[in-house]
Amino acid sequence: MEQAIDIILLGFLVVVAIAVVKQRDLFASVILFGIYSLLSAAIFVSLDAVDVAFTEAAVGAGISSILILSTLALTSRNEKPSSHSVFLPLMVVLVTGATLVFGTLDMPAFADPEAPVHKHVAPRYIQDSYQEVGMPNIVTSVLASYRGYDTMGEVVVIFTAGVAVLLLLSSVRHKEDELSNLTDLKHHPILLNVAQILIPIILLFALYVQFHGDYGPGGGFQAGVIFAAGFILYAMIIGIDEIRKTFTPKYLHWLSVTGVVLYIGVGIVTLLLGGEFLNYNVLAEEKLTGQHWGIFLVELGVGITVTATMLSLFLSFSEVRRTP
Amino acid sequence: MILAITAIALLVAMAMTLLRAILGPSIFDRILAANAFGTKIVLFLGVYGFLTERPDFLDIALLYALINFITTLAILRFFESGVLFVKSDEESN
Amino acid sequence: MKNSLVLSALLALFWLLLSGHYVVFTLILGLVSVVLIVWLNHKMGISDEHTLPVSLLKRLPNYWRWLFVEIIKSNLHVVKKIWQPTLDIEPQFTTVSSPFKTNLVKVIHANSITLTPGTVTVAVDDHVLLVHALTKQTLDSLNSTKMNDKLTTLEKDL
Amino acid sequence: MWELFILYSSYTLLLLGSFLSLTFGLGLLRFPDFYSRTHAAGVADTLCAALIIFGLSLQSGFNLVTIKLFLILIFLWFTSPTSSFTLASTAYRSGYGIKNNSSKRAE
Repeated sequence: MEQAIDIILLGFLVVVAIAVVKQRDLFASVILFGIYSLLSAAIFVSLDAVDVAFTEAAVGAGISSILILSTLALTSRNEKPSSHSVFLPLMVVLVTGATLVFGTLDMPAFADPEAPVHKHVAPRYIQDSYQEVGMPNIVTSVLASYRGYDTMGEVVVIFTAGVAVLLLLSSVRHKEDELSNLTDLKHHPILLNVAQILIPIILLFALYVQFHGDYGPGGGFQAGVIFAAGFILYAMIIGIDEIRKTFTPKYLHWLSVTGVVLYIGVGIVTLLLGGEFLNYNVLAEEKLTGQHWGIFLVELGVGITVTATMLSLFLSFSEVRRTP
Repeated sequence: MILAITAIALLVAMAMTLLRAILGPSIFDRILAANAFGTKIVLFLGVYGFLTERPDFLDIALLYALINFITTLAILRFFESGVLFVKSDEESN
Repeated sequence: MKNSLVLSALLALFWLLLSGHYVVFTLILGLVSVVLIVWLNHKMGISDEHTLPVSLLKRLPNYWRWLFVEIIKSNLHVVKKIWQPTLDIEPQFTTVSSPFKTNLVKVIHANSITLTPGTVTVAVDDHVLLVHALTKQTLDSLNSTKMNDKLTTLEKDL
Repeated sequence: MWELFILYSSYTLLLLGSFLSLTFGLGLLRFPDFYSRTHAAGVADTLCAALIIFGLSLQSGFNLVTIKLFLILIFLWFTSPTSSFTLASTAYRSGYGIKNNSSKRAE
């Protein structure tokens, strides 16, 4: 039964993917891409990867379509017909694909318990993480404690990507009077009222996700995206200028640095206390308390950086005018 | 058993919605379909959670119910600003 | 001030219903979160006492009960139309008067019309809603004064 | 006896909900124009969602899961008419599908 559902969902995914590629109207592609993301979240759920599904849901429903739409507003709506022949790219894709498929022949069967990946560190995570880290949600233990280095890298990547996009956009920014203030939707009474009720709820939900990563799916990445989505809703309906009063660009940049510094700071403190970098055991007398605090602070850093980066991306996209 | 039937009915409805999203013809039909697809996914996640006896997936459904409409608003906003609708094509009549 | 208190209470309730982990640390985090959101709400002017007045909150359940029955009725109508072998619909635009003083009740009116299948609000003007109706019958149900009466009771001394 | 009653009620609600979701899909494909199709989507967003969620909550007993299910329904009923309205009004303002009268806007 579950396998049948997996296959059906994957089939949908293929259909949507083909439709996205075939579509010349980029706006329609964005819409179809939204469906693609909904489907991937459902597939992740059915594969039991609830944390990944949560991330996909938050990013897909809240941020990605909006950022793609913002980008689209800077370019043109229709895809230019390709002028060169499709033969060479097709061959490259076919050869690469064939190589990859050939590679899968050596891989162990799907869900094979004897596969090497299940023999390496996974048993330790599953059997010992509760004693060693004390979190019911193993994914959080792995993400924030065992593989804290990787996650730190990811946060730095998000930060760097944010900085890069801001730099790129600043070079096409126009003079102050030319800035297009995309209309805010304040004059729609329905939208205004519903948003006024929903924004506090969305923000609180984001904090719930941030602080319950220990128990269930959730954590800094998802929470940051949802928090940013709440503010983006605010910016779209109540106004960009209003949100700038609270979140000036400088303040946002400062916030996204704070998150990274908080993460690295935890690592430095553990070094000073005589442990290894990001070994939270030394943070408190009790080993598990130390782990708990370490993960809490690190996730908080992730959440702050993600929120600030996403929000400043959205705001700077809204400032740039389409080049005529 | 009944849960499985519900899940399959939702999948069939998703397939129909998908067809509408691909066929169009206008951009509004596609957005409508994408939106309805979101509702279907919310319900599907709920049913799937019960089918596999792990209802803690509900948080994801809750998240979709809360923020799936943000994209629609974004579309309206870009429409109001006139950036995305300047080039009207097949659906302009 | 009153608005902030009501909002804090609602948000705290929301947190408790979501959380399911009632240990000291999570409860403190919940408290901090609620305070943070209420502060942001105040600072950024997200919602005010007009967004969701307490007196309305008391009357809403009654209205919702009535609306739910309406939703079932109109659903049956649309479902019948969808399964009919020959498609028998007369889609058309029409206007409905919405003589309410407060924005909120006007919003509830517009959203109630959209929530009952067969009618969708298309535009909101000062005292008129533009509605798209699927059939003649849904059109008639729109023009009956029932919903307006209910909403007038809802709006009383708001 | 009571439990059996609850179980069968839940099954009935779920089956009705499944039927409505199929109805919605059919309506979405069958109706001739965009504005009519929004009515079909209304069926899925309101009664179909309610039936399925009521059916599920009967199975879970009364606990936090039930409350989360109801929260989902409340939020759906908040957001879905809003997005339907947004979409329909965007289409109307762009002049889409208003053939017979003079109010067509050339944009």
